[in-house]
Amino acid sequence: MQLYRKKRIELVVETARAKAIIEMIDATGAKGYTVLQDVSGKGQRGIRDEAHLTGLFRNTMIIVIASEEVARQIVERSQVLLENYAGIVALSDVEVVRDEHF
Amino acid sequence: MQLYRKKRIELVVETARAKAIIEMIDATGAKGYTVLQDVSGKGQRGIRDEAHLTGLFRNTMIIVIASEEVARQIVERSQVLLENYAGIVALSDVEVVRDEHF
Amino acid sequence: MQLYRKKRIELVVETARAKAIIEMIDATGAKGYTVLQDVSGKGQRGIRDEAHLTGLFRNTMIIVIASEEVARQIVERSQVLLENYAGIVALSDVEVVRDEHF
Amino acid sequence: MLHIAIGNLVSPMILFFVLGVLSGCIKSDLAIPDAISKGLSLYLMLAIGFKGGAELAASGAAGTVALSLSAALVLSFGLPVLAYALLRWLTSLDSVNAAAISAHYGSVSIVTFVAASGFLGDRGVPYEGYVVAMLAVMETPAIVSGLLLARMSRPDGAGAPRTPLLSREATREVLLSGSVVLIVGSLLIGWLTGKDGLAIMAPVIVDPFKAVLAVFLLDMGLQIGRRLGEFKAVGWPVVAFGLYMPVIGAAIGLLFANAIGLSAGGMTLVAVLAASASYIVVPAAMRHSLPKANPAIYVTLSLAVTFPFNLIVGIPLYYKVARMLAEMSGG
Amino acid sequence: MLHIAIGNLVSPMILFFVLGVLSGCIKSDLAIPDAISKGLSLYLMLAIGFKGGAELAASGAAGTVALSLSAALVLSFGLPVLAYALLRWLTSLDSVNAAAISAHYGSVSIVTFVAASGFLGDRGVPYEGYVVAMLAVMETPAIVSGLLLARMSRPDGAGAPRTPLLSREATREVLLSGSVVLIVGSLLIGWLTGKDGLAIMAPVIVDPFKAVLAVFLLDMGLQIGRRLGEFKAVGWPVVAFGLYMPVIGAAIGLLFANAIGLSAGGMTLVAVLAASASYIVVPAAMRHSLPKANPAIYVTLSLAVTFPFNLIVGIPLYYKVARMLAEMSGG
Amino acid sequence: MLHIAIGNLVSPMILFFVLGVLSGCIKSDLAIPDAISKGLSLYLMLAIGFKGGAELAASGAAGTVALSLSAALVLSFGLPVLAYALLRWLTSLDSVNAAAISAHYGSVSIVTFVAASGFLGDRGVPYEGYVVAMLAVMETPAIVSGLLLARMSRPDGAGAPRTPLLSREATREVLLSGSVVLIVGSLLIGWLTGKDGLAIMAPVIVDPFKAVLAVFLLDMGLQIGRRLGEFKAVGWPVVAFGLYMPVIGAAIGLLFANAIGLSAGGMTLVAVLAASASYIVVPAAMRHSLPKANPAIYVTLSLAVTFPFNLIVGIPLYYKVARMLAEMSGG
Ligand SMILES: Nc1ncnc2c1ncn2[C@@H]1O[C@H](COP(=O)(O)O)[C@@H](O)[C@H]1O
Ligand SMILES: Nc1ncnc2c1ncn2[C@@H]1O[C@H](COP(=O)(O)O)[C@@H](O)[C@H]1O
Ligand SMILES: Nc1ncnc2c1ncn2[C@@H]1O[C@H](COP(=O)(O)O)[C@@H](O)[C@H]1O
Ligand code: NA
Ligand code: NA
Ligand code: NA
Repeated sequence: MQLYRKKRIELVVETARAKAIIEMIDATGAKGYTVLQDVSGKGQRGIRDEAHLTGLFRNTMIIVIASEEVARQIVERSQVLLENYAGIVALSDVEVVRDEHF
Repeated sequence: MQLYRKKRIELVVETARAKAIIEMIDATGAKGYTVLQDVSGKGQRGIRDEAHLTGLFRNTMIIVIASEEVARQIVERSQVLLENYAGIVALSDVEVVRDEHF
Repeated sequence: MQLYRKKRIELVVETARAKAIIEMIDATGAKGYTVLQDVSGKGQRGIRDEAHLTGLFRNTMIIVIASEEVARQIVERSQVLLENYAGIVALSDVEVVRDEHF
Repeated sequence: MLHIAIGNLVSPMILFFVLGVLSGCIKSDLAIPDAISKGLSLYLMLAIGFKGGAELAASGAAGTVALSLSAALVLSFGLPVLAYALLRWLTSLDSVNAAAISAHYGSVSIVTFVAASGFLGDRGVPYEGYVVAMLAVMETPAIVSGLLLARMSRPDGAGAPRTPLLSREATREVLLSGSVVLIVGSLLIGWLTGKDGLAIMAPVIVDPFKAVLAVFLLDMGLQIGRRLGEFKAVGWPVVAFGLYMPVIGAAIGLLFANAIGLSAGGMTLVAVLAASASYIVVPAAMRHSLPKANPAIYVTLSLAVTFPFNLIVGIPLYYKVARMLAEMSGG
Repeated sequence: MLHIAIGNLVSPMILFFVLGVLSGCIKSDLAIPDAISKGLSLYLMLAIGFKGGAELAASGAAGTVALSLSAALVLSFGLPVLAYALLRWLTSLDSVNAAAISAHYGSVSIVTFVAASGFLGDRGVPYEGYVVAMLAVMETPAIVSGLLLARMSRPDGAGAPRTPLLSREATREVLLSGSVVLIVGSLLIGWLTGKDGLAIMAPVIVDPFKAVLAVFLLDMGLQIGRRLGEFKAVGWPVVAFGLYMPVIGAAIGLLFANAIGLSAGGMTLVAVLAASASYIVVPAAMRHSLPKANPAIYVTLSLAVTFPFNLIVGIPLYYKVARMLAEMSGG
Repeated sequence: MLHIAIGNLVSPMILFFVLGVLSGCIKSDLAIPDAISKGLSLYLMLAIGFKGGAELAASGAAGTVALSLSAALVLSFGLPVLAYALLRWLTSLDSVNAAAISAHYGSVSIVTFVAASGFLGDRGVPYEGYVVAMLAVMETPAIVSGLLLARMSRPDGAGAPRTPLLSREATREVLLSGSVVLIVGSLLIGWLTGKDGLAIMAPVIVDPFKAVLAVFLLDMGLQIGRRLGEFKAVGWPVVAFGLYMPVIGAAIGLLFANAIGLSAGGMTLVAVLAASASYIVVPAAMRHSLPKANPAIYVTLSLAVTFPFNLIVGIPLYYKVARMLAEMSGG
């Protein structure tokens, strides 16, 4: 079974910014992404959880598996989009079977 | 503290197929798994989210930490089970403390 | 774009123990963490899912990205906290952009 | 006729449905939480089942019950065959997709039924309580028909090793699916506890019933509105099928119901059962057993074409015809 | 007696519970969303608290209130000691598991209480509003008893450094647990706003009360049905305890309530409080403070054995005896 | 006055709110599931919209409707300017934060409005149905004012390339936000279906309305109680603004409403619209369009300061003054 090396990008961003991030991911040519709504956490901007009345203090997690090239672009462009917003980005190595999916 | 090298398999599959995948994971002898219900995303089969009335367009994320041997089996068998179904599989390296859990 | 190498710690613990684990993570000096409520799964302590009436059989997933040093502490201290409780811990490598966040 | 259709149109139920479709279309972020939506759907099943059972207890089990349930069985098994023939003849769908769709039309849409019962209730038209049992009976047999049609048309069907039509597990899942269990269970409980039981349950399942239905229809509208873009993937000949098939189904349903001797209300509901297409139980079964069929087609057709058609045009139309039939029989 | 038991059995409440258990057993996918289930549970607490408070306001606080609350305290502290002794004597459980279980039986099951109040309501039997306050009082003291029993029986208990029985944080969590706060708060609000308040709240907390309870019992049945397989892990001697302990508890509760001079309705409810076992507050506390005890045992026992027993057999039985006692006192 | 305030205080609505705040403060784990909470919020919008529409249909559209809606527009556009001036003058907030906050006060809090309508309902005070339309009109114009204020005050505003105030997408989101669509849609449906529609919806949207509101206020209290710690981040001069700004807004609202010739009930509600601050639509818009403003400040101010103030002190106060004004005009 042939495995292909890809990058996995994990973003945790404030929900208000998730849409812009996802549009950016699409624009880089990534072939897919996975979204986990309603994640809570803590970071530089303090504790963030589901204060649902406003929804402003929620996080969304987005996972993208992509080629190194695309991954690098996503990481870079996310920095601009996350200025003034809560969010982190982490990159790691993964292997996948069907190259054409990523 | 002794750490053991294992494989982490991350699957995002259409919810209709999650049960079959989990049974397969059990059958490979994996000692455990973690399931995240109601994940949304985009891939080859378009945008998938919680159109709850039918539930057909939802994804489930499954994470397994296992030995290289078992991991390889899970990846292989998942390919068969995911024919005709939405789903991706990615493999990565992790280290764990208690060898007997995995 | 400068990337920094960090450790990613992924814990799946029984929800009754999540609070103690998070306090421990804060105490190690980790700069943040992400929490996914209501994760189900299977492990040494059998199948665990959202039998909501009691809530005792639920899992919570916690993700921390931190320096190797802090990560090692989190893994070690988690072992003590998880004695008698359901839970697993896995460590992996990630790269991040903004060093100061982690 | 037009009068009834307009009377139907300005009910809060229909208008909230329209509001939902419009909001979905214009991509408003109006959305009803998943858990609430699921809860409302369970509520409707429980309420319709319980009320059917209580009515059955009040009326005394008639001799026509067995006949009606047999008719339900025949309709559910038979309608897919007709649907399949029409699809293969009038559209370019392959056999697997045609079979998958056909199964939906032998089964039923619970919400359409509920809306029709609300429509009758508004007009004070009584109906036989055991029609609810027909609803429960019709949910699943169509699945077997659909799978048989898919197998028979498979080119390699002859020589291949015989695998079971429905795996044992798939059968379990279909027979024990939540909606079947809840409707049948509530029907039994309503029948067992009768008038006293209804008195206890009424503040929840009778008085607010139509308003809850209106809210649920808002939600269905929202979901349909958001999926309207998928029409293109379906193709016009198939969309047309989603409009004429319910009328054909209703006509057959009316004939059956009239032959059995149901009231105008009962005939209307049987017509609705025959006309409507499943959008929960059957899609799930098809995804398991006919994975090559495209779910975007059968879900869109059932939910975004046939459901609104029945809700807005079908129900008053079938009622109109049922009344005519009843007058003819009665006269 | 049999008459009452059957009357109790054919109520929608019990039948929906049975439907739930059966559906759970046969692994139907019928499931009520978590959020709805949690919402219904909050509803029952709010409703029972508010109605208790409003009744208290209507009746005027009697002199027996203080006595009743003291009795509640004694029961909650004392019953675990009895339970522990029985468990150690008649089962082979170790001291930690026995202590953990015993704490459950000193505390109460809110839904059992709610079902009993519905049972009385059906029969037009009045009860003292402050029994609801007894419910609130009994929720947590048993936890302290259970932990004391666990500590006293620990072999190394003598020489070890004295750690606090309940960590400060665990104490907070127990005292401020949602159900305690909601019941006490609603009781106070019901008491403060009295008749006017009740008029405002009635369309939500009075009229639909029993129907909502029926739906909640369906949900509890589903959850219990799914866990029936865990009986094996529990063992028959322990299952037996889950059946005789409530009867013993009820007997003691009836004696207390009779001594205080409560009505037949009030006595029935106190019996139910003493007979029932906690399945939310105490399990959570035990998981924190006695992590070595096996949650599968105490949750299964409380939820899948004692709860159904009280619901189906216990409530009519305790009521029967309470009436006899009331007649004896009254005569 | 004091009498009314106390009468207001001992209503279940206010007391459940207080219970929520206290539970939140003491960190009880009492929590209403997110989905339920969202569902209740949609319920309140649907109910208030529908009832407003039905009342409008009953009363016949008056000539003052257009005038009222224009007044709503003026208030929503204008109040932020006043708020901004006060903030810049009396607090040390920078222009971006001041602009963001000001937008909240031109918009409205739906729950405050709903609570005020409940307050009037309790006292049998009628109000003009189209005030609900004013609510819908006032939700979003304030956003434009707030963004204009932020831009005008930007030091680099002059030379910088002109970007649109609101991106096309942000405009869409604001105009099609769920609450606007649901209120306007329900208003229209209520108006179209009138008395018949109301009869269908009443068991859900009329009878239980105030009790549901009480539960929702419990939930809001819980959320506010948990955030009280964030007061420190806000600073006292800004907290003070959250207290005097509603009074100023209400005064202006009363003047407008009196000039238009509304009844005492209508005037009270317009005062509440002017006095209240948005905590859903505007915060979301500000987070998108003024990302440099600190959400902890504007959310805390709107939700934890102005909302409780209006709920407990404001509503009875504005009503008192509205009655005086009505008597003066009437006399
Ligand atoms: N070191 C970390 N490890 C894991 N998750 C983090 C970390 N830092 C931040 N996060 C997540 O990212 C969100 C935004 O982070 P921040 O921008 O630092 O406030 C937080 O609410 C957390 O959910
Ligand atoms: N490149 C990707 N990165 C992350 N998740 C993906 C990716 N491709 C697909 N997925 C997830 O896997 C699901 C099924 O993918 P597919 O079979 O390609 O439609 C999608 O709905 C996504 O949730
Ligand atoms: N090998 C594994 N791979 C992924 N998740 C696991 C694994 N083992 C355990 N888990 C998760 O960790 C939880 C607690 O594990 P345990 O303590 O082994 O019962 C389980 O309920 C699973 O959610
Ligand atoms: Na049909
Ligand atoms: Na007890
Ligand atoms: Na305002």
